[in-house]
Amino acid sequence: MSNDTQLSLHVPEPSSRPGDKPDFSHIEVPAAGIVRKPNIDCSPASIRDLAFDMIRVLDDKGTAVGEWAPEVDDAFLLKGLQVMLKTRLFDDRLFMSQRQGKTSIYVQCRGEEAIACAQRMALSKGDMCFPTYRQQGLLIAQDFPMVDMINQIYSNSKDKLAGRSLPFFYSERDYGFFSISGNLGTQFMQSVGWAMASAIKGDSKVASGWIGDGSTAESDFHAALVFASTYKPPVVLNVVNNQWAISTFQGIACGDSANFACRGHGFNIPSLRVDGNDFLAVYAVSKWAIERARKNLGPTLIEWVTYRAAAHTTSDDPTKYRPADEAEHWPLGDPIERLKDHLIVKGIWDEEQHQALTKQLKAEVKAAAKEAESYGTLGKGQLPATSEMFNHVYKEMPAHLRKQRQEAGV
Amino acid sequence: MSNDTQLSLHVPEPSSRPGDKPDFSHIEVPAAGIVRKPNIDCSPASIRDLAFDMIRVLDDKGTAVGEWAPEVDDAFLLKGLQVMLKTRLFDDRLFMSQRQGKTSIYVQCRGEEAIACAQRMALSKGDMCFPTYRQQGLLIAQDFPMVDMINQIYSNSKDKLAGRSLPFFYSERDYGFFSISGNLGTQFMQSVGWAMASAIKGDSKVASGWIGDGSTAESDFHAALVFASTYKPPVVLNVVNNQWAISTFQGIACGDSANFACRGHGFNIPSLRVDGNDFLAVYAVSKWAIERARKNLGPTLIEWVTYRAAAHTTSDDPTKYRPADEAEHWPLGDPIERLKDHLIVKGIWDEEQHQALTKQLKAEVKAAAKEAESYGTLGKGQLPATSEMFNHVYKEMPAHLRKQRQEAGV
Amino acid sequence: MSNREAETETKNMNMIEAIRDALDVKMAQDDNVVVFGEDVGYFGGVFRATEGLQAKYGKSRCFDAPISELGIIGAAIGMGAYGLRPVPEIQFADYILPAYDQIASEAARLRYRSSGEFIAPITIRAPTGGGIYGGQTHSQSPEALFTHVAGLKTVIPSNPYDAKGLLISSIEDDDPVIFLEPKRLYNGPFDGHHDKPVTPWSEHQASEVPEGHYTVPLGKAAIAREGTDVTILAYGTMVHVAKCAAEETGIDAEVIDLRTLLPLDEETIENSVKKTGRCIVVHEATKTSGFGAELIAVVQELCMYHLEAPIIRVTGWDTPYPHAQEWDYFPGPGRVGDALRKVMGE
Amino acid sequence: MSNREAETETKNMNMIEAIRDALDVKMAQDDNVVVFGEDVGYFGGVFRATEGLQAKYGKSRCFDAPISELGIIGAAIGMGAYGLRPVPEIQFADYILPAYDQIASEAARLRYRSSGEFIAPITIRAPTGGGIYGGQTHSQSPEALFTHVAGLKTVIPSNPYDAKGLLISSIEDDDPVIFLEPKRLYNGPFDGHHDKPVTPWSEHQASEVPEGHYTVPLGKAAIAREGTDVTILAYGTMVHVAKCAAEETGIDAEVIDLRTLLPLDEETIENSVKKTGRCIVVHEATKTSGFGAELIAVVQELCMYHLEAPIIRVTGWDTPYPHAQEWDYFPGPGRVGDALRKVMGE
Ligand SMILES: Cc1ncc(C[n+]2csc(CCOP(=O)(O)OP(=O)(O)O)c2C)c(N)n1
Ligand SMILES: Cc1ncc(C[n+]2csc(CCOP(=O)(O)OP(=O)(O)O)c2C)c(N)n1
Ligand SMILES: [Mg+2]
Ligand SMILES: [Mg+2]
Repeated sequence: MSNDTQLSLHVPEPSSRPGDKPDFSHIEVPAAGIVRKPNIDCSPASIRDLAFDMIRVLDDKGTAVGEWAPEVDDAFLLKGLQVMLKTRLFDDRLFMSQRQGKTSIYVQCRGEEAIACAQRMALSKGDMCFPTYRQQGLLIAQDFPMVDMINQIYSNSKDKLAGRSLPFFYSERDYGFFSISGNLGTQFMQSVGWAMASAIKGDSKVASGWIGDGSTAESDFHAALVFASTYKPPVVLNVVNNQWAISTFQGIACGDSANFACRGHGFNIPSLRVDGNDFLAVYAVSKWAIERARKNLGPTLIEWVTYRAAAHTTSDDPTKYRPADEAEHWPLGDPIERLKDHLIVKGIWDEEQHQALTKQLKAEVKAAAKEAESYGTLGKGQLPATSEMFNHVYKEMPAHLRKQRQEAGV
Repeated sequence: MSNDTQLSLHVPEPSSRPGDKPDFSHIEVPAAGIVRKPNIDCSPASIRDLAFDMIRVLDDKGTAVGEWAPEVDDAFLLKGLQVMLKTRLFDDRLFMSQRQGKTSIYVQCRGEEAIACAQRMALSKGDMCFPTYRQQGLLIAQDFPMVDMINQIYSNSKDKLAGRSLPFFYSERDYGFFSISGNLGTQFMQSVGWAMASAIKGDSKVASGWIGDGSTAESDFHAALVFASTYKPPVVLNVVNNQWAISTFQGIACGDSANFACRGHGFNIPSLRVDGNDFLAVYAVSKWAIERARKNLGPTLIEWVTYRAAAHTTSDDPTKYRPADEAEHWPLGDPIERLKDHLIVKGIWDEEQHQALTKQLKAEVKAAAKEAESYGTLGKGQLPATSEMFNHVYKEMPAHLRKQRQEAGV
Repeated sequence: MSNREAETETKNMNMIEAIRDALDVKMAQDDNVVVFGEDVGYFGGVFRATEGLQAKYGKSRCFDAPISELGIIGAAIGMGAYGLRPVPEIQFADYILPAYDQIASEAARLRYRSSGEFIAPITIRAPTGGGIYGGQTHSQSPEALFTHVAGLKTVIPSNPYDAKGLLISSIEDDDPVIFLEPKRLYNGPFDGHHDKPVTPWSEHQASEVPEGHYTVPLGKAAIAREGTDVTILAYGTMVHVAKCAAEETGIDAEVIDLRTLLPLDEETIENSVKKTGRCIVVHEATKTSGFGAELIAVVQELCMYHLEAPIIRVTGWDTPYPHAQEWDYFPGPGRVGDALRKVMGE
Repeated sequence: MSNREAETETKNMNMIEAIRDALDVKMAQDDNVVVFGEDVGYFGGVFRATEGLQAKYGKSRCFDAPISELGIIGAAIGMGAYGLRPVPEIQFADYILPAYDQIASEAARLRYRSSGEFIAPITIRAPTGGGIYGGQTHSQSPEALFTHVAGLKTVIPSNPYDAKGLLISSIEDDDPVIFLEPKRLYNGPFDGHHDKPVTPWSEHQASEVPEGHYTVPLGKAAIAREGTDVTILAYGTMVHVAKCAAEETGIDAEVIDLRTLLPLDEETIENSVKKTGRCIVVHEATKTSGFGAELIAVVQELCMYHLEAPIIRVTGWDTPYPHAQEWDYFPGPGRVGDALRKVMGE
């Protein structure tokens, strides 16, 4: 071993840090429309290349091009724009509310609106999503009452979860929205279990699992792929690669040369990599995967390439670890702007209408926030009962807990 | 959703069950020598096909063919044969010992001897293996004193582990053999940590991690690949696919169409699939991976295709879940027979010598077993002190444990 | 103590048979009940608890799982949220730890997090305890890791009758239940005398198990032996060890078989200790922060003024479970007897 | 109590600064000490405990890890076996559970399994406890899950001086140490009065932290407040709450800051309880099977005949940690005061 190389630890680094010029040259952006659309019953091996490509539908001019361009009507497109915009305005408002002390923490999904909104629009009633904390679009896309979301965020007297849960940890069974957990990744495996149940019962319902780029390192991600590849249940496995996990860039989770879509290759699961800021691409690919699932053809893994344009949460200051202007250099643009451009190109939308819609939605959000505020905010005004703390630990409260509740005097 | 398919759960099944005719038609056996040997600094992407191939050196006639055929001298080959044979005879003996009540449990590696023996012969002193319970060959290939192994298996008065550990859970630091844990998979991740340490210290030592096909489903397997792909430490990641995990066939761990080598593709880790019953292939591929590691080129994942010819452990009866004669139909033959044939074809070995060697090794094993027996067997004869139970829980025994030892009166 | 639906035929069963029968009864009755785990499908489990169930109910209701305890429990949670009643098996309780996060952070809190909108009505079966020369990784008793987690119930039967009745109750319960089966009891009421042949279950009255459906309620202890001198709190294998120690010492101990550790039957404990004035606690798990600590805390809270001597714990030592020294580690009738004498002031 | 090497200069530090300083001292002294975890590299950790260390010691001694707690601890065990002294950070103690198997089955038993041939000299740092509106997943106190595991040591400091000295001791210890940092104390000696501004550490004498190397030994409790009426056993944040309750009730409680839960300083506990004759136990974790149960068991074993009243536990309720009801869950000075009055018979 005399003439051995001296070993050294390789620690991947992002392309730029505060003070540097943002650099996304490592992200290749192929032209829209060039990636082929395989049949839903294709063999995973036959589409391995699609994990290294990037499916895109909207080109730079705002036109929808290529085989993946979905057939959708104008109303659908307008709806897509509306719910994405609403999601963003909702986030803006709640971010402010947190700053004003109305809640303890808030998480925005700025820049990622297309993914949750378009996938939800591709799902059917009865399907179940297992989201992370950054998929509020799944509710908003269904016109879920914003006031109920805000009641939960404010932990107020009308919070359905009675203040027990962290803000934005919604649970909405009737809207196919599984209870959010703060523990990263766990719900990804659960989505596979839910899909297995649907298959066991001979049902036709599909599960949709969600996980972030950083969280793919968690064990649950692996377990999900193992079970999905073995039992082939009807599940869509979504990896939202927004480039960052708090201060840690995506290269720490995936090494600096692989990507997240190709994780599926080790499991013979069809795997696609998609422009996550392209509403039409998200919708089309989601449709494809959901149809596969519904036809008993099994799971699909999808990496949505996007960018977390805001801070990780209201507790985070991203200028500490990435260039302050990085978002502006993100090569896939902004999902709302891109769909808006498409609508304008199609001649069914204009700036004026957009301003009007923005104004209207802002007013809706504001009204919801005001109403929620009237039911209380965190620790102020009307609050959920203290005794609620003891409820729902078990179906029936056992004796020891009753004693404790008594001791607490509530 | 009216005309939906009714979903159903896909549960993979092995090709044959007790009563059926054994069927290995799903295992394609390519001709020896046809798979190319890439440079050690090749890009993982450039050798993706090698995960679906099977590297083989020894052909049906016993000749070593192709680019992977290693340059080794006769003494080396004879040594290889000797240690594999010794491993098998050791197993035979200890299996009997267990039946005679000299220990509680024993695990054979019958049919898999080539993998541990040849890889150990490719490693250097100072390198560290993180084995499972089925790599006794790692010790025997280094002429580790068998009597010490048996002392441990018998939990007798000379057991270095003083009866604390299960039989065959050796720990031999000086022989690069990490303490075995009964918890599947955990040591795979630890091997990556050890390799990271070697890299952090600018050392030149390599780690070798081991895991079974069934255990790749465990979380530790994923963590190991994540950390290995991120930090690129000097580690060889061995998956021993012996087709079975107790009663569960390998298809439950990998789905019925993927394999274990290709798990590396999701991580951009060079991944090879190899005939694990071919001593020369195991040696050559191990060398290649070890050299890569030592040259700071990072991890390699290897799937060794083999067959667990014996029961899972002495507690297991495989005729309950697979055809009793399945082993005889295993298409990759027996590793000892194949190397023996090669030596005979080379003209450096014959049946007579083989008989003589067998006899001699049997005698050595017997002598070691007899000697060990004189130091006691499980619960009989000389035993490790009862008080040993309290040792090595901590570096220094804390007060509460001293009190307990006192209470135990030992 | 039992809720038998009617006077039914009984059948002599050992503990494994009783458990298998419980699964069979529930699978027949409710097609939302599914059973899976490592080697539980075709083979029927390494302890044979699920033997025959795949053949009877099909591969999508009883099947082999990949070796991922995390995945097994995570899948069960998802299935439970869908509406099934999964009964996953963990091959040995020692191997439940890779699933600990899914159990403690997820199953236990799902109802709380969602105001009961999603629940985890799962029963996790796992063989527990030592006495089979299983060493560090096939002998542990992790119950205290579960009793500390709000939202879980923890059950440990000590005989075939209870095993079946408690397992049926657990499966029917809408909350997640950790169902630990003392593997040393599978084949007989082992009393700790490892050097003597174990009595078969057939000679024990609790092996007369009713056919069909019946339940033993969760949260209710049983008095395994009435006595007046001292109360022994025990569960699982230790119930038999404690009874044996009482017989051997001639100390008239009342042996309480807790059966469910959480929710704990404080009433039965309180009544007994107030009657006897003395208490010892026996378990196989390591001592420090074991469930015995909780029992002592409860007893001193409820009965402090009735106690005539400090409560003594007889437990596994605070070491990993050793292989060769198994019977020095195992809290057998000798050690329990010593504690009895000590607490009696003898 | 401390082993300071010589009379050195002190510096005023809050708890995070003291922890960072301990890491800095050890990294400078021993290049086998490496620090890693989620966001600990460039950014310096979400609580900033590792700020500046990557710049100072380089990327191979302080680096970001993938979000795999299992991987982080598994890697640390491998590194420890190689000969390093890893100090991994788990971002919140709530998130340590995915690594529980590597900790309890592997790190804790490696020495035992190998007769000391391989060891796991790792110190796992994790912020613990509630009081920051962190809800179910940023508030938990999992210490009892570790004190039950033979082979682990568990440490919880309550002030900057101890935090630095105990962390240095932990890093130098050859056994695996779970080092839980009460996050509510990072910026001040929080006494439970959440509605009042917290006193900064600079006004507390334990914020005078010696520069350079010193140790506070593991396994030794401290008397945080001397008193004669009743003993309060506490650790972490609860030390300050307990002192506050003593002041507010006027009951002359002796507050013992355990500092190390395992090995436990039974001597200090015994002496105090024998002196006062009464005892209460306070912790933030859920009650059942919490570390308080073990403390009661130990006290009743050692001091039963000196006790004039049952020991009372003041703890988090047996529910998940709620968000909005945080201050009803948190065992504040009011509840501790009630318990003091009760145990005094008032
Ligand atoms: C098990 C666990 N470990 C750590 C954390 C702390 N944490 C919260 S969010 C986060 C980053 C997640 O990044 P990613 O998965 O990329 O999702 P994103 O926030 O970008 O949407 C971390 C480390 C956690 N919540 N759970
Ligand atoms: C964490 C864990 N789960 C389950 C087991 C029980 N178990 C022991 S060996 C085994 C099968 C392992 O199969 P494989 O990984 O293919 O290795 P092989 O035995 O074939 O060498 C199982 C399930 C265990 N030891 N550890
Ligand atoms: Mg991210
Ligand atoms: Mg195998």
